[in-house]
This record gives sequence, structure tokens and C-alpha cells, in this order.
Amino acid sequence: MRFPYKTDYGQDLDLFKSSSDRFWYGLLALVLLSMPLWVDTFWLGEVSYVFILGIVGIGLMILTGYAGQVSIGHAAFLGIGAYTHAILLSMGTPFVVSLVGATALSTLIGAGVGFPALRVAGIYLAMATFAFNFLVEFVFVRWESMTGGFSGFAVASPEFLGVSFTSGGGFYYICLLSIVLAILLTLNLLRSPTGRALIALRDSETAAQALGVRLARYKTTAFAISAGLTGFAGALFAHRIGYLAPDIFTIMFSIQLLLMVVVGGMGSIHGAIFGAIFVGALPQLIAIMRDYLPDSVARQPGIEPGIFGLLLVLTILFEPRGIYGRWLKIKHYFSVFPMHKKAAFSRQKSYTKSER
Amino acid sequence: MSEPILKLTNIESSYGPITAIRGISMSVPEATIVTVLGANGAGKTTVLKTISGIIDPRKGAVIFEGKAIQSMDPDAVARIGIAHVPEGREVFPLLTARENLMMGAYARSDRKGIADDLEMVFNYLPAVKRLEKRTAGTMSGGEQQMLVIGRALMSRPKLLLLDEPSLGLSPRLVKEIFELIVRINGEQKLPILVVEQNAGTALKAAHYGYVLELGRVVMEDSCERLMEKEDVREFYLGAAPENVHADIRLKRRKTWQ
Amino acid sequence: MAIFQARDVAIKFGRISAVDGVTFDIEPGTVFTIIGPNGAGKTTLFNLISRLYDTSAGTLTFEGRDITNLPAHSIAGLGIARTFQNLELFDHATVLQNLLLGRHAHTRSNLVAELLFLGSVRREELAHREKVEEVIDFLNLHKYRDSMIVNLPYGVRKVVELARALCSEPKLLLLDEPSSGLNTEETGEMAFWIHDIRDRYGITVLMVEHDMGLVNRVSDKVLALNYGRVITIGTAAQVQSHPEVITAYLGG
Amino acid sequence: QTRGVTDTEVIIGSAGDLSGPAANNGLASAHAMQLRVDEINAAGGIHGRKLRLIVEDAQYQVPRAVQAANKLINRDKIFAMIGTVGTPQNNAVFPLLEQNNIPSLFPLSQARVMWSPVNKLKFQFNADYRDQVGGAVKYMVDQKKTKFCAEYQDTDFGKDIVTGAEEELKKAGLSIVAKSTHKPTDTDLGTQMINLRKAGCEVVVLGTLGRDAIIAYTTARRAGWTDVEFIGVSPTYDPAVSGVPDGGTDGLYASTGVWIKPREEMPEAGRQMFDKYKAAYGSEPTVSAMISYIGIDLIAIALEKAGKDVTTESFLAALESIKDYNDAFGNPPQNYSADNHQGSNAAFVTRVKGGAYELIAGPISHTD
Amino acid sequence: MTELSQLIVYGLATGCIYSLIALGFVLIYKATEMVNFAQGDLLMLGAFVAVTFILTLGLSYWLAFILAVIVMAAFSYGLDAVVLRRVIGQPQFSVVMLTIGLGFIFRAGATMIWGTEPYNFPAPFSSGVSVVGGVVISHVAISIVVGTVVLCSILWAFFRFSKLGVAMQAASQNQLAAYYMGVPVKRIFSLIWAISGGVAAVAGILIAPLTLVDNTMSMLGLKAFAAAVLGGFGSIPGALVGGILIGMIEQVSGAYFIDGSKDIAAYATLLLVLLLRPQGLFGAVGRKKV
Ligand SMILES: Nc1ncnc2c1ncn2[C@@H]1O[C@H](COP(=O)(O)OP(=O)(O)OP(=O)(O)O)[C@@H](O)[C@H]1O
Ligand SMILES: Nc1ncnc2c1ncn2[C@@H]1O[C@H](COP(=O)(O)OP(=O)(O)OP(=O)(O)O)[C@@H](O)[C@H]1O
Ligand SMILES: [Mg+2]
Ligand SMILES: [Mg+2]
Repeated sequence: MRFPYKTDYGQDLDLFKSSSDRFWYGLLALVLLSMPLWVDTFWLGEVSYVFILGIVGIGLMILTGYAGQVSIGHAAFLGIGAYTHAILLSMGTPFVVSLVGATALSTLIGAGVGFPALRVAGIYLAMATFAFNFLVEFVFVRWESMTGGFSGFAVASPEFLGVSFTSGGGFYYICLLSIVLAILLTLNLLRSPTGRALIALRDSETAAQALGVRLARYKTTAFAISAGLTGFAGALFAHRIGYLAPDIFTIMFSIQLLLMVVVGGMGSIHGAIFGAIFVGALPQLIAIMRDYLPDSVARQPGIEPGIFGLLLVLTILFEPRGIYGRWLKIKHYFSVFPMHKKAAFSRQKSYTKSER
Repeated sequence: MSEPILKLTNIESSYGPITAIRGISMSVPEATIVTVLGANGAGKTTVLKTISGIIDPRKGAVIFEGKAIQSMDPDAVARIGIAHVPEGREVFPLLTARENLMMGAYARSDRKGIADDLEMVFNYLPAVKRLEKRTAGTMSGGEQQMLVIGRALMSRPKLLLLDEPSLGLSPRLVKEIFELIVRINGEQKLPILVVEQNAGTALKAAHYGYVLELGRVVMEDSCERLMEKEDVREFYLGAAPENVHADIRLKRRKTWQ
Repeated sequence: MAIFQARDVAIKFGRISAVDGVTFDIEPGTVFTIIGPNGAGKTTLFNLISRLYDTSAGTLTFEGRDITNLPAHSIAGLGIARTFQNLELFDHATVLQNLLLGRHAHTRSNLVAELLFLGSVRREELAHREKVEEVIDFLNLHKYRDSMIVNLPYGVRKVVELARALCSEPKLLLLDEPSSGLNTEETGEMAFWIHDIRDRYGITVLMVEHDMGLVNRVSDKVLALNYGRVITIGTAAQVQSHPEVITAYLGG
Repeated sequence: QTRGVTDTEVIIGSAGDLSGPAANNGLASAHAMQLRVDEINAAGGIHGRKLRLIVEDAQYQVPRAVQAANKLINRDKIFAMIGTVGTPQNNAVFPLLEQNNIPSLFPLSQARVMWSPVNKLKFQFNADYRDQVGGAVKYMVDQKKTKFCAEYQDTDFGKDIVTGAEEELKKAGLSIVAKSTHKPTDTDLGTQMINLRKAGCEVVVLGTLGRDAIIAYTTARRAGWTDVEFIGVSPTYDPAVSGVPDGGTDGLYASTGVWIKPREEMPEAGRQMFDKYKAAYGSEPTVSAMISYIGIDLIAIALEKAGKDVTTESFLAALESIKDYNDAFGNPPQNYSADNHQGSNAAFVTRVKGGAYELIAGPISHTD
Repeated sequence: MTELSQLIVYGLATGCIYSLIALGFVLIYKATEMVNFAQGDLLMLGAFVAVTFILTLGLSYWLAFILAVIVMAAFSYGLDAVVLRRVIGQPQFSVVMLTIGLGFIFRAGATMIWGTEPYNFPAPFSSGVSVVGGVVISHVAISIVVGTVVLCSILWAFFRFSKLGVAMQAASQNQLAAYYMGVPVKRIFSLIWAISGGVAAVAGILIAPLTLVDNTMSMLGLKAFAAAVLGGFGSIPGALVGGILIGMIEQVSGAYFIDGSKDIAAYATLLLVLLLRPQGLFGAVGRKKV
């Protein structure tokens, strides 16, 4: 295995830990930037969607993967962002301003929701966010003058400085830029005192308090940032969907969002992205695969969610710590090649203990 | 001498890529108390976990009463008569002390025997009786430790594994616990394998001892002879002259490293 | 002038009086030890001082300031740090991250600066890191710097907890059974460390301990507790010759 | 070259539902469409081209519907879209179709927005929910009922029905005297029935699907509330509703745009289709199956009319030129024109008797 | 007055439906500390299985009832033994997500086996009603209330007094220690899954006459979730009380507040209760001792 040789403390603070990191991420950036040149509209659309979900994934990862607060209500924040953005746009607000507005409002509401989290923990918190999701859905339905109620309303196409970004390429770059920004900001946060404080909340509230971590402040911060990112993604999501209706932002969608961070791998930004690919792109891949299956199989009702469920189950059975866990193992395998020991990958028996 | 009740041959166990013990052989003869000493991280706990099936060893065999048990599930190991008092007070936090004790007797069905043993435990550990109806999660560290020891006794084991039983107990209780160990061993001929940081007390109570360093057995002998050894005396019994002044804390390193 | 005072402190859990009218003073720069049978209320007393539990009566004063009703998170900022009997480390973080969290009470950066990782944040982090490395040197934790806590043996975790508490540069350090789970050699080292903490860094230590060897070596004053009440306060030798301490705690 | 049209094929897409809560409708529709496509292809196709139908599974989720549309539009390059399930899904998908000038045909949603206001790309052929409820109300008004109430799902679908009822009642100088709502997943409508009963309703217009129609009706009847009629719209017109054991739904009305005639009254073509469908899929075709079967037929006719060098524009013009079209099942004739993209708005009023729906009145056009 | 009584009767009946489903969640949670998102799907499967026995095989209702419960218990046992057991001890979250994946598979499987058409479910008492003092009580409602109360009592007693029941709780609180005590943790988990599968079947069959049997039945789990949490996740009496409470609140708010408040009354109540009592009405107070 290679160990980067450290010469000063600042190196631990750097985003790229080694020059090979720099190389690979640079390559990735090149690939993503040039994508519209060699990929058709279909794939651009799908990749944009994965980016949008990726931003939600990052937001949820901060809250659930780092701060240890579970939310089964994030579709509500997505909805708040989407509606706010679409409503602001319809009132003639410029694109960027409306994007900021949507983010700000969901951040605020997120901070508000973070408040109950001071008292409520674990599954009860999860259920409080679950209830919150229903209440928000109710508001979307009932506040007809703003949201158009159940009939919903169409979202204006993104336009920046008079240029429309509806085309696959333009929207793709907006999403790419957004997710890169989201990742950078999040990485900054995570290598700062706040990021550490979130981890402290997750692992031991008692010890965190004793070290001076204000639970109230950091829980609300975690909720606010998470909701903010999700609301921001919601604004982009509004464009992607094109038409908003309350029954998009359901509890089932929230569960899928949560699925992302778990399947991707808790506690890592990579995990959020892997999860977004799983939830965002996999169903489409299954749909494409169905085109090549014999009719007798492809025409089976329920085949798509069935395969999705099967892959989900297999992924978790195979790698309970998420796709990122597997990724690390593969990386490890190559970095020690050919010295790799089989035992290093063998699963240990492990045991859980109640947090109650 | 007859076959030992428990025999480890060349055990190697690891946590993922970290190898914690490397080729350990030891045995616990019938009716004896065996103690394992070692610094932090030497692998003592790992040895006990390997015996009770919590970890599957990568190599080697664990023979209990002539049967290889190294790949059995921990619950099966418990049912064939190995009771384990784990490190770190593993109580059932929401059950009462009494329910915790009764869980110790889970694998048994002789009502009378269980009732007798409950009396016995209350007798040995009167503090536990006082706490009978309290939920274990709210008890103090030492109270939990007593509870866990009592719980292990409830299973009427053929072999008792104790991982640092004196952890967090008051001096008086440490004495009592070790008296209890010796007494049970004497009365019931129960073989006991005890890991202990409190080396003096452990060596006095036990018949035979092993010293572990970095996952290997570096010394083994009867306890009387171990107590004679220079290194044991210095590092485990604290017999070296005290260097009161911090600056001249130049310590002799262990010779066997 | 005492750095810390407890006056008639009490707490009840349901019908159980875990701490019942405890009064004592700690002089600055001393090691003050509490001993007592299991369940006597020692840890509960610590929890009261670090404000994890609310007192049902009495006052706690630190450096002349009444801390009885302060919120738990403000205690660290005043200069009180502690370790936990059952270890409360951040298990899924590295030793380094744990220790840096020890610096939390001293962080000044704001959220916006952190999101942008401005130069000020980097400088502050580096300054914290210097302090943390000092503690790592002191407690010999070099080789564990980047290990996850879950992968460490119990004894090392204990040291990491001590280190984390020291990182917050406390004036009063609460140690709950620092030697439990350590062998004789390591306990010896702990004794040296406690001396150093007191003498070199001038930190006042309040300690709960069952290992009488350690108690004798480091304590300036000892308090014996039973059933939540003070039996006696005095030097180690005085306390150990008290008949009630002998019967209830040391065992005849 | 027109998109979706090759020398040998015309590609038609559908963002349908093969799983999820609307799977029953989506699946029947997919089956029936394929049946008609196979028939057409077996007969040599249209101008030498075969029809190819690609059905995606949107699972009644808007994001999935958008993904499905992205695939159909940008990957499969379809010529036209047919049978998209659900109103919100259609609303979300339509802008994408519009950008690419792809017709949105005969969706599996009878909401008014599916065809009105007129959009050159949107076509719908049968009575929408408002027409259905309009016909129903007209019938009830004719029966001298005056106190109308509504029990409806708190969804766009439910709203559409209440709006339709209100519009029609207004013509008679009436209005809805009491309204109450429920969620699609509710298992109990006790409170709602108590409230409506208090209001003294004579007719309760149901904005329900199958399950909640049954719950509403049986709850009311069991509570001894008999001097009231309940009338639902096409989703209630379902064999699962009429087939409730022990005649639980006897007397329940349903209004529908597509009335399934008894076999003996059906034209020969329809009878054959029923037999084929049953043989292939093991169940009777439903309303959704009929709608989609007719939809493919209409597409084929328009393609035929548009000629060999079909373009989207010529295809749309051909659709608009269809007059007096009689489908295989004996539904009222359909007429399209440049300013009317709905083929017919006639509704049938039916009522459950002895485990099946029987025709009471119709076709009724509330605009007549 | 009759009106209020009638509302209470309705509330009791719907509430018991929630309780019955909540019971399934609670059982699994109590014994394994995990949240089973597939509970609603098990219920759906139970109803479908009963449909097959009654409509396809022509068995009598009661025989079908018993057989369906047995089939679902066996199925759930196998499910745990084959799938879930592999992730015992893994982070709880992964396990929860696993149940979501299983839910997908169950729904797809049910669609493939039973098709998409809804089934009508005949029950001996499906159309019977009794009128007591002007209040209409349907026999389906009675069957649900009785079934729920009986099941809750039996299971409560089981956890409280039987050795196996205590062992189940122990296994959930501390797997490691349970293993040390010789508790066959894996088998115990499978057993509780079997019980929970059986309960799901009972719920499915009792509810079926009220609704049609199709794959949307699995959605019934959502409100039951709220019920389980309101009562205190992991408490059997909590599931009963939580469900009934939510049922009642819905009816009353539906009747006396603005229209539509019925839909969110359950969730609003849940939020409120959690703020006042973060562990639900009957939940165990979880405060880790340090
Ligand atoms: N869960 C774990 N994951 C990874 N490594 C571990 C784990 N537990 C222990 N180890 C490693 O295995 C080695 C042996 O640990 P073990 O707990 O057996 O030591 P010990 O002798 O019992 O120490 P102590 O006296 O501190 O209890 C240590 O180096 C430790 O770092
Ligand atoms: N949260 C709580 N709820 C109920 N009882 C408690 C709680 N915390 C402590 N107790 C009880 O208060 C008493 C004192 O406990 P404490 O932990 O302070 O003991 P201790 O002196 O630290 O003992 P040890 O030496 O064993 O650690 C014990 O009997 C304990 O069971
Ligand atoms: Mg150990
Ligand atoms: Mg203590």
C-alpha cells in the first residue's frame, strides 16, 4: 500500500491527499466537462438527474451519515425548494435570485425542523420528519393560490442572462456546476470544526456536550444545511420535472432518497454519489435492459421494480456498508496488488447493541 | 494428568486485516484456574472471544472436552457449557437485574436448580439482590459488573471465562470476587480461565498463568514460578523501585520484545 | 481560595438518593480523589458537575462562579474537562479527530468561513493541531494518530480519552476511574501522567478511583462516599484508616 | 425524415404503468395496444411500415414518467406518445413532447387538461371526467333530484369531478349542498358519510376509484342510509366494484364514457377482440383496454390517411380530419376537427344489479 | 349523541386496523431493533394467499384463514433464515433498507402471481350489521376489534412472561450478550419474523372485506407507522393505544374540524406527542448511562 508521506500538518487539511488523487479527479473533471460532446441528449438528461439526486444525497449524507440524524422527510424539502423556485420564477424573478431564494427558504424551514430534533431522537425523529413530510404535502395541496393545488403548475424553463438552458447541454452544465459546488462546500465543512462536531453528535451526544458542543446549534445547523442543499436540488429538480404536483413529493420518494445514502455508503460523500447513481440511473438502466429481454420476460408486469428490489437486496447482502465500502475494498485490492490477502475482505461476525 | 478440558492449538485470529493473535496455544486443565496476563492490546480479550465463537479463528483449533468448537456459533458454544463474562459490562439495559440473571439460565430448564442458583448468586453478591428490580441500564459501572458475573454463574457452566472481572470494582469487592472464584473452583471443581490486569491478585488466585505480548504467548508457567520472574515482577506486579521524579522516568524495556 | 466547591449537592432518581448532601472544596493545583463502594454515587457526582444531570438541591461553584444551572455545553468553555467511566469516545472517527474535538471549546470560526475554508479557518485548524500534537507527544499516542477508535484496545482508548480531555486545556480535570482496565505498568504510567498534569500544567484534578495504590501515590486529599453521603475527607492515610471506609470499601 | 418513422417502422411510445397503484389500468392498456399493433402488422402494416410499440413502466411516479419520456423521446426517437397513465405524469411529460413536436395521444387520464384548451399535439377521444359527471348529473336532475353532494378524493382527479358536477348543476340552477373528501388510501369513510347524511343529500357524486367507492357505498347502506343515490365515474365502472360479494354494491350508479356492451350487442370486430384478449391475457378487457385499443386504431387510420411521406404535421392534420369514426365496440361515433380534439363527450349511466353493471341511460351528452 | 357514539365506533374499528398493522412493526422492532418497512407488503401477501385459498381452491373461510396464517408465518421464517439472517449485526440502517428492497420484490411478485386486478374478498360476516342504540356496528368492525385486542393481549403476555419472550427482548437489546447466554439469536429472529408474518396475515385477512385485495394494500402500513410511534415503538400496548387513538382523532377531527383535517390529524398529533413525550406514549425512556 502507498502511504502519502506527510511533511506538515497542513497536508491533512488538503482536499487532495496525493498527486494520484489529483490526477484521477482531474481526469474525471475532463470527462464530465466534455460529456455533451460525445453523449446524446438522453444520457445528458439522465446524468443531470443523477447530479440533482447527488446533491440531495450529499445533503442527506451530512444529516444522516455524519450527524446521525435520520430524516424520512427529505422529499418535503425537495418540494419546498422546487415550489419556491417555480413560484418565484413565475413571478418574474431572475433565475439565480430565485435559486438563492429557494435555497434560503428551505434552509430556514430545515432549521425549524431541526428544533424538535433536540428532544426527539432515533426512530422517533425519523417519524417526526415522516409526519412533517405529510404536513408539507398537505400544504402543497391546500395552498392553491400559490401551488395550484392538486392540478399543480408548469415550471418556466431555466434562463440565465437571457439565455435559455432548456437544451440538454445547458441544463447539464448547470447541474454539473451545482454538484461540484455542493461537494466543495460540503468537503470544506467536513474538514472544519463544524464537520467534526457533527460526527461528535452522531457518535456520542454526551461526550460532545461535555466538550462544549452545543447540541441545539449543531443539530439545527445540520438540518438547515441538509435542507438547504436539498431545497437547492429541488429547484433544479423542478426544471427536470417541468411540472410540479404535490404527489411527487411523497413519503415514498423520501424513502428512496434515504435509500441513496444507505446503499451508497453512510458517512462518505462518495457514498452519496454512488447512491444517486443507484436510485437515479439504475431504474432507467433496467428499463433499457428490458428492451433486450425476450418478450415473455420483459412484458411481465412489475418486472422493473422487481429487478430494482432484487438488485437492492443483493447490494445490501453483498455489501451491507454500501457501495462505497465495496469501492474501498477494490481500491485496496489494486493498491496492494499482488500482495492482497483474501482474509482482508472476509466479513467478520458482528453484533449490534441497542442505543436505547 | 487427564486431557485438559479446553485446549487451544496455534490459534490465529484477526479483525479484518488486523491480526490480533498469532499462533497461540494454551490449555485449561480440569478444575484449575488459569490466568492470562498481558499489556493492553496484547490480545487477551481476543483469545477469549475466539474460544466462545464470537470471532472465528483464521487458523488453529479450539478443543473443548475433546471436540473441536472453533467454528461454532457463540450461542452453541454457550450451550455446551462455556460461560463468558465479557469485557465492558454487556448487560441487557432495559431488563431488570433479575431478568438479566434469569437470562443467564436461558439454556437450562431445571426450575429447581435455577432457583437454587439464583439464591446462590444473591448470596455471593448481596448488592445484586438489593438491585433486583432495577433496570440494568441505569446501574453504576460496578453494579453492572457484579450483575454480569452473577449472570454467568447462573448458567452453571463447565468452564468459566472471565474477562477482567475486577474492572471498576471496589477493593473490597475485588477481594470478594477473587475469593468467590477460588471458592467456586474449590467447591464445584469448575475450571476457570481469567484475564486480569490486577496481576497480583490473579496470580495469587490462579494455578497456572500465561503472559501474552503482541498476540503471542511469551511466558507460561505455574503461578508461583511466574511470580518469581523478574519481568513479571516489574511490569505486572509493579515491584520495581518507584521513580518518583517524572523526569528520570527512564524505564527498562521489556526483555522479550 | 478553592477552585471548586460543592455545597449540599443532591440528586434523586425516583426513590433512589444517588447523591445526598455532599459538600467539599478543591484547592487549586491539587489532586482530589473520591473513593467509595460501587453505586456510592461517584459517577453521578461527576455527571452533576458536568451538568449532564440536574441537581435536586445544592450548589456547585467553579472559580467563584455558580455553575449549578448552566447548560452542559458551556462547562467545557469554563475550563472543566472530564473522562468517562465507560468511555465515551467518538467511535467512528480517528484519534486525531477525537482530539481535535477536544479543542472544540476553543474554536472561533464561523459557518460561512468554514464553508469557504478561508485562510483564517486553515490557520486556526493548524493552531489547534499544534496543541493536539503536544498532547500526543505527552501521552505517547503517535502511532495511533490515524486509527479509528473502534479498532483500538481498551487501554489505548482510555489514554485517548484522557488526551481528549487535556486538549481542551482545562483548569479542572475530572477523571472517572483512570486506571481501570490498565495493568500495573500502565497504571504506573498513569500516575506519572497525573503528577505531570498537576505539576507541569498546573491543572487541578478531581478523580474517582478504586486502585488504592494509585490513590495513595497521587492524591493530595481523599473523600470517601457511601450511599451518596460523605463519610470522611482527609489525606489518603486518614481516610483509609476510617472504620466505615474499611468495612464498606476496603474490606477487612 | 420524420422522427420515429423509418422505411420499415413507425415507433410509438407509451409511458404507461406496469406496476404500482395504477398497474391494473396500465397493464390492460399495454396489452390491448399490443394486440391492435399486432393485428395491423399482421395485415401488412401501413404504407409498408410496421408499427412498433415501446411501453415503459412509470410506476405512477412523476420522476419515473419523466425518465421514461426522456428514454422514449431521446433514445427510442418515437413518433408519437400514447396512453400515458396519470394526470400529473401527463402534465410533466407533455412539455418534453412539445419541445420535440411529438403528439400526445389518448392518455389514460380523463382529465380535462388532456385535450382542453386545444393544443395541436393533444388528442383525447372519449368523455372526460367532467363530461361523465356532467352526463350523470344531467340524468339525476332529469330524475327530479335536487340535493346533490360530493364525496371525492382529495386529488386533481377528485377536484375535476366536483368541478364538472358544479358546472352541470349550475345549468339547472342548483349547487352542491355538501362536500367531503378522503385520501386514496383511506379504509374508512364513516365520518364523511355521517356528515353527508346530516346534509340530507339525495345524490352523492363520487369522485372515487374502485376501492373507496365500495367503502363509501357500503358504509352508507349499512348505516341504513337508503334514501340516497351514489354515482361514480369511469374508474368506479369496474367489475371489481360490481362484483362485491353478497350484492354489497347493488344499486350503485356509475357514469362512463366507454360502455362495455353485452357481447350479443357488440359489433363483430369487438367480439373478436374480446375473445383474443381473453385468450392472450386470461382476463376480460377493461375500459382502459378498450380506450387504448381504439387509440392505436385511430393512429393507424391517421397514418394511412397521411400517406407514405408522413410528417408529424400531416399526421396531425389527418387526425383532425377523422369524422364519424365508429370503433370496434359500438361506442358513439367520434368526430375531430381543428378546434376540437375530443372525439366524443357522450356518457353512459349504468347501475349495479346482480353483480354487474347494466345500462340505465345513454349515450348522454351534457352539452346537447 | 348517537352521532358521537357512531364516530367512536368507526374510530375504534379503523384504529384497530392501524393497531393490527402497527403490532407487526412493533414485534419486529422489539425483538430485533429493526424497522420492517415490508410489513405492509406482508399484509398484502397474506390477503392474496387467503384469496387463493378461498377463491381458487374453494376452501372455507376459516380453513383458509388458518392456512394463510401458517403459510405467511412459514414464509416469513424462511425470509429471515435465507435473507435477513445474513445481515444480522450489520448497521441497522442497512437492514431497514433491505426490507424496503424486499417490499419492492414482494409487490412485483404479487403482481406476477396474482395479476393487477383487485379481488373481492368474501367473508362470512362481510355484510352483517348490528344496530345498538341507533349506532350501527358492522360485523367486520367487530371482527377487527376482537382480533386486534386478542392478538395484542396474547403477544403482550408472551413478551412479558415467557422465557422466549424475554430472550427476544434481550437479543434486541444486546446481541452479543444474548449470544453469550446461549440464546440462539438467529433462530429467535426467524421466530419473531414468523410471528410477525402471521400477524400480518391476520391483519390482511381481517381488513380485506373492507377494501379490495390488490397491491395498493401495502400502503396501509404508513398510517400504522404513525400509530406504532405514537404508542412508543417497541411497546405492544402502545401499538394498540396508538392505533385506536389515531383512529379516533381522525374521526373526530373529520367530523368537527375543517374538511381535510382528517388526513393530517394523525400526523399533527404524532408531532405534538413527540414534542411532549419524545419516546411516545408507552416507549421506554432511553437515556444512556455514562
Ligand atoms: N473490533 C476490533 N477491530 C479491529 N481491531 C481490534 C478490534 N478489537 C481489538 N482489536 C485489535 O486487536 C488487538 C488485541 O486486542 P484485545 O482486545 O484482544 O487486547 P487485550 O489484550 O484484551 O487488551 P485490553 O487489556 O486493553 O483489554 C489490539 O491490537 C487491537 O487493536
Ligand atoms: N440515570 C439513573 N437512573 C436511575 N438510577 C441511577 C441513574 N444513574 C445512577 N443511578 C444509581 O445511582 C447510584 C449511584 O450510581 P453511580 O454511577 O454514581 O455509582 P458510582 O459510585 O460511580 O459506582 P461505580 O464505582 O460502580 O462506578 C447507583 O445505585 C445507580 O444505580
Ligand atoms: Mg481486553
Ligand atoms: Mg462510577
